[in-house]
Amino acid sequence: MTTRAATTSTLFSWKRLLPPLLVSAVVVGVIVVVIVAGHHDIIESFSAFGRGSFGSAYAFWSATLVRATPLTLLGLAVALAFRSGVMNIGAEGQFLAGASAATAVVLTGVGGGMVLVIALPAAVLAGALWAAIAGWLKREFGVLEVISSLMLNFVAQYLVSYLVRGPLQEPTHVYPQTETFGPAAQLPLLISGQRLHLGYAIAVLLALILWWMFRATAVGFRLRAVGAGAAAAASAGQVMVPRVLFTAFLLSGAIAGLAGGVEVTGVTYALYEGISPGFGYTAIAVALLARLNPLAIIGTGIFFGALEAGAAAMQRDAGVPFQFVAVVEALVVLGVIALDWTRERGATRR
Amino acid sequence: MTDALAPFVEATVRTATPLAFAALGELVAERSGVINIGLEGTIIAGAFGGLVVAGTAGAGLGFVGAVAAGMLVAAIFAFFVVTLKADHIITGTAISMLGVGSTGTLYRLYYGTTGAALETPTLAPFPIPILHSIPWIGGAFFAQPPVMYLLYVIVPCLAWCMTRTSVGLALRAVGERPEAARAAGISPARVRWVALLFCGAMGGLSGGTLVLAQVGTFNEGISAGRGFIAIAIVVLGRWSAVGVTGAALLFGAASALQYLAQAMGWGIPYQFALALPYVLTLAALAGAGKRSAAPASLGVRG
Amino acid sequence: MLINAVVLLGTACGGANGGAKDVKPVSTGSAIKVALLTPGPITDQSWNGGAYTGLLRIKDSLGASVSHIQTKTPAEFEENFRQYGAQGYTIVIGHGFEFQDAAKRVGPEFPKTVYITTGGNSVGPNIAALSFAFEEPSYLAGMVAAAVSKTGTVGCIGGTELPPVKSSFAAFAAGALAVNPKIKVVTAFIGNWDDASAGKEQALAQIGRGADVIFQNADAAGLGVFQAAKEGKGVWVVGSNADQNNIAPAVTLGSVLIDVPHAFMVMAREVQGGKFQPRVVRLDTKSDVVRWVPNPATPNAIPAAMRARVDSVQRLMQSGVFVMPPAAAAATPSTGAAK
Amino acid sequence: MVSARADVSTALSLCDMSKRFGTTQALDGASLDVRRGTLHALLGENGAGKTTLMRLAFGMDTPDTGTILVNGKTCAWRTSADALRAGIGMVHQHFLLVPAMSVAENIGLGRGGVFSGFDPTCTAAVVRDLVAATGLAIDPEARVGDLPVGAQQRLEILKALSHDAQVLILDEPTAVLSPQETQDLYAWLRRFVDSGRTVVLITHKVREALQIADDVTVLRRGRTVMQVAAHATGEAEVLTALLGETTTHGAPHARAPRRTTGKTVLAVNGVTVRDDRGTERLKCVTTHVCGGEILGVAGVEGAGQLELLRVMAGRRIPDTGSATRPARVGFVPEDRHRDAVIGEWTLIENFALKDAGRATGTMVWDDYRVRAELGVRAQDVRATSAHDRMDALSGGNQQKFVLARELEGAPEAFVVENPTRGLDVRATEQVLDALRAARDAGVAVVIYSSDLDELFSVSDRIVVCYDGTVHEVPFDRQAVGRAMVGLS
Repeated sequence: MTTRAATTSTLFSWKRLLPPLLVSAVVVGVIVVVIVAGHHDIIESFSAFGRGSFGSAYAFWSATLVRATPLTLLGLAVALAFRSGVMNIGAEGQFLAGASAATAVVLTGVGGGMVLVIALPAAVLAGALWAAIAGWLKREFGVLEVISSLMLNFVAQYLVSYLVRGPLQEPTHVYPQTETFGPAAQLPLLISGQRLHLGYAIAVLLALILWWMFRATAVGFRLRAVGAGAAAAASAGQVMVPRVLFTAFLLSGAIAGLAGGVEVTGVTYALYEGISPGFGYTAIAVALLARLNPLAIIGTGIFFGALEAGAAAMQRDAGVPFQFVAVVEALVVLGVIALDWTRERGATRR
Repeated sequence: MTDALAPFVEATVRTATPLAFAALGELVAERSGVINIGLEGTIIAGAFGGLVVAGTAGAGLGFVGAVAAGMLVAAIFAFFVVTLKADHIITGTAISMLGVGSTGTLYRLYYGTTGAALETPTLAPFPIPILHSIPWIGGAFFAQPPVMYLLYVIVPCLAWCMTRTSVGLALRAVGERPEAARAAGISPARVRWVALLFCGAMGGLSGGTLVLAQVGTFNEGISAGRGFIAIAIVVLGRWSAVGVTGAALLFGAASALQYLAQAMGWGIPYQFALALPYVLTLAALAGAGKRSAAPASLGVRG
Repeated sequence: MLINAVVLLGTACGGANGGAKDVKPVSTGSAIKVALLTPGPITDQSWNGGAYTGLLRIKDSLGASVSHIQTKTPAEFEENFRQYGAQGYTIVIGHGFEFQDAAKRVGPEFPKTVYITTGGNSVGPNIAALSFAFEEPSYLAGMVAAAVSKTGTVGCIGGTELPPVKSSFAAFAAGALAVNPKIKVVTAFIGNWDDASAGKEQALAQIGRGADVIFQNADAAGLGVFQAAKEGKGVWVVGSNADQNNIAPAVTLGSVLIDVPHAFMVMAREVQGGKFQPRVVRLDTKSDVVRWVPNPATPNAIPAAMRARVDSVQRLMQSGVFVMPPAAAAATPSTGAAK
Repeated sequence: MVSARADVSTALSLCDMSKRFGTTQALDGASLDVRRGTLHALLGENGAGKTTLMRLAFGMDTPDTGTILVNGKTCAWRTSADALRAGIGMVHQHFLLVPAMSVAENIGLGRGGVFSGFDPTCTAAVVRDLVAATGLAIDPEARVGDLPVGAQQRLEILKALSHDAQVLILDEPTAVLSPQETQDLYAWLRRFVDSGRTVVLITHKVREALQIADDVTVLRRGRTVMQVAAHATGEAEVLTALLGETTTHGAPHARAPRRTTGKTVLAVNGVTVRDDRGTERLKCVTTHVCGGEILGVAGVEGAGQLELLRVMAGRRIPDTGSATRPARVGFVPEDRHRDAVIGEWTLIENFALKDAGRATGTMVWDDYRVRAELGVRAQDVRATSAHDRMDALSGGNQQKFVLARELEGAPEAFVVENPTRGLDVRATEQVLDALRAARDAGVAVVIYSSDLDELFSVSDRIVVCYDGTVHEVPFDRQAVGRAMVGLS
């Protein structure tokens, strides 16, 4: 028995290494082909990618992690929803709602030096309320949340566009943006000389909290039960499933709203139209690649942050166009899906 | 009022046409149980494929190019979602990115970074005798580029196929309960492949219509979110071919109303007007009531 | 300040024919590095495309090493401004007023790099803003439009409601009203800069409303406006940003042009020559950076009398004595004094 | 290797079939020979490989090794369509129907060429002909999701017959049927066989199998351990083959005198329950259960018994009327996979599931682990550890686990729906013993079972549900049978 186990495990490592290598080779191969076809320097492109993502302390702390912050928070929002059986793909809209609310609070000037203590909870509340629309539509009318939350993303986008030209516009009423926040409304930086702000610490802390919540608390267990088997939870556990689903919507929206609040108070210091390049959609990939595990989302958040930071460096230093970067991101995601598949197949074959 | 009505109806139909193509494709995909969020990538690939082929072979063959390009992108999606049993939403997001990115990259490779203004051949409107002179709606429905008339063939065919043919039956069974279909000797994977390729063809047609029958040129963001709107339309149309066409027209009407509102200077902030279609969908969804018509296995992996 | 800018520009322009060799020794010795950030794709043949052409001209004429990045969000603006600063770029151009917050924030951290935003009014020791007097040629376009319009209704179609677009539309309306006090001007925004089909539909809606001259400023989405005019009868388009007269030559009256490459060259030479002065650089008809370019393919579309009248107003602008009507001036961001 | 007996008179022959799923060797060289024109019973415990063997015969899985012969000819199926074409039909235990489609559409599924027209009215006519020819009554236009289970099963049989099946395989067909429906089905199967066609019947029920089958094959652990004519063997012999040991199964339990505590524990008063469409499923029902008794509830499918049990268990709030329940009620639902356990969770988590609705604060997992382990031991659940995933357990062990969970903490009342459905002989006995033990401990037990024998073997008192009403009946088979079909 032991000998057999030993031989299989040695065979195994080969078998286990081969598919990832193949998939990586294919992804890298396609990328190389496209770079060459576009007459860009391959070595320069790849080294720019490395420099821009992990190549220096600045690249890591100020580029990769700053980008990872909203992706991590939104990834957690998506993961919480998905694990609870709620297909909330409206994190984008909830993010915008949170960003708008935080901005509105900051601009009223309440709270003085403690304005963040009001602004961030306002963002949380706004995100939860925006999600509650989809949650309410599901509970009352059985509307598929995939669709309603997607629709609400577009509504939120136009709402922000209106706000920055209307009620929240900067005082001269010229530019479609708000006034820049004062220092009291700016999240403290974590490392001097770097742009990394408190928001990332909040994200990591929240990941730990969610991990603990799902693992150890009754609320987390209830959410998990409804996500894994709503009928069993209702029958065996006498769980009020509609109420739990609604709660999941609220919590997910709250986290996404927080992400919006963190982005305006930690990075942009003002509300703009187009403040999100689709963070909410990328976050779906962040969450799913982490298999909805909050701790793993810290990792996938960094991965996607690095991908975007590295890709920006490829644009800057190697002249590889923006559109190509989208191709690279798509290929990497597809590559990871393929890897996942080889791993799953390996698992069932055993 | 009547002189404003005809242009309004025409704008409605024109806006609805590419949406209807894409949504009918999505309808078939969703009926087979696959939610294709990558539709946006399919549309833009179709638009680009149409541009490339039409440039050398004319607008008519351009549509063939559009359909082929749409199907190519759909095939990648199908490979991951059906063959590798990957998650629909994550794959769809990646495919959207891939479509938008690769068309932008290829556009630059083909036509240069600052290439001259591109003008592609377009299909001229082909008024159908007699019918096109019906007051108010004749121009909108019967004096369009011929590709639009394809809808008059596809919609009834699709409606008939889904209820009255063994293929349609198989399609619905796979979307509702794949294991039942398998027991009846139908391969769910094969049905989904075919459904997704059809979806790709229709998405390609949608992009081709934009470029070759409406705008006459290509730009990198020309699909402008139509893939996502099409998904909403399928839901609004309650997963039936006729319903989806109606919903596409409703969306077209909402957009046309928005154009009209701005042209008439009605003084509504234009963001509200632009958000109107989405709010309308949400309202209509709420009004549709509890009993959902969604295929039971929609979005389920494998 | 403004006069100062014009004088400086004059010198810079005067030196343009001297070639790069004359200027180079004055600079730090090595070739300059210039970076450009655009908010949209450089294939739009309009705002972004013009900027990229400008960047390439700096590369070719001054032997500069150049870099371009397309950015989407304010967070990215700031991040890339920083990265370019850290890499020792001589000039970093953010192509749009929306880059000014990023410039204000990053500028002080990299004093050796000059940050220029095209649009806006932010100035710092190493920050300048290019302010295009886009209203001037827009005003001329409005005059022409009013003269050409048979219906008495003209339209404006923009991408989203941005300050330069709004001020340009206001000037266009003022020009039209100056010629025909009863003219109606309808304005619409598409909501994005990409959806050419929606651009076409907006145009068709305006045409249905009676507009027969449409001034478009919607980048890629504006291509749809040209298509609508081609299909319509007796409908004219006025292009913007780049010379768009060849997009649809038969239906284009002319273009309201920003010679972005020229403007970029002016600034690059100034920095290379060590003569940079922080300020809002007003680039107007007088400096020949913005101008009304009638379409050579349709010379007879504009009545001869109007052509003459436009020429005379343009001359007033060139000599710097033209005064914009107050309604149009109020909507102009760059006339607000530099901070 | 071809079986010597595989000749032309053998309708279906499976030789030396092996199939492995992951680490499980589901079949290990099993064989089966079915003579034409006979009813062949395939017996075996849960997990013996009966269903797997038949899925191979029907082309739903491909065997690792082995040969399939139909009418003496070797066949290899790519899909079940090939098997259907060769005249083999199968009725699955878990129906493979599309609930959202009509009866006619379900029958039309997978038929005809790729683009051949499918005309629902035409198929409806075909279905009516089939109904007339077979005597299996069903409305062709009804939506399948709205049909009662018995009708769905008739549809499954019709589906197979519509392909002109010569060999009909039925997997546990009577598990969901009422006694009357079961008798009707057996009678029908007999007529079907007498018309020269062939039936393979997968079942747990040894006695029934010996009564109606011509031949019997017994599988144990993926191998054929017995293949014999039904008249040539007896119950004890089959059971020995089945279990691999001698057993006392089947001996009637000595009925102890009723010894209720006399205290009413569970009661419903004037309870009415309506379904989603407003139809009354229970009509002003009043009944009660005392501590220390087992109340058996009988009824044909859809007579209101499930609604009654759910109201008693507190899983359903009545539209009118009231229910008196103790604080603790254990509940074992009929559909275990859907309503009782979560397959990908561990036993510990599944144990904690019972508290999911009321737990607050943090979950004390050590506590749940201890309780799960105790429960596992109490009900003899075969698991390597409480950290096992639920779906690694066999159906019988899953059910015993659910019993353990619901009986934990001394509930005053215990409500169970079809608790032995799909379980093998041994597991069935263990489950019923657990119910008796609970009753003996003073618990008020309510059981609904579609198996009347089972109901009589455990109950102290029986009520019958008929069309939403509840009737007290004498403890008598005939009386109960008559009440179930509405005769008083």
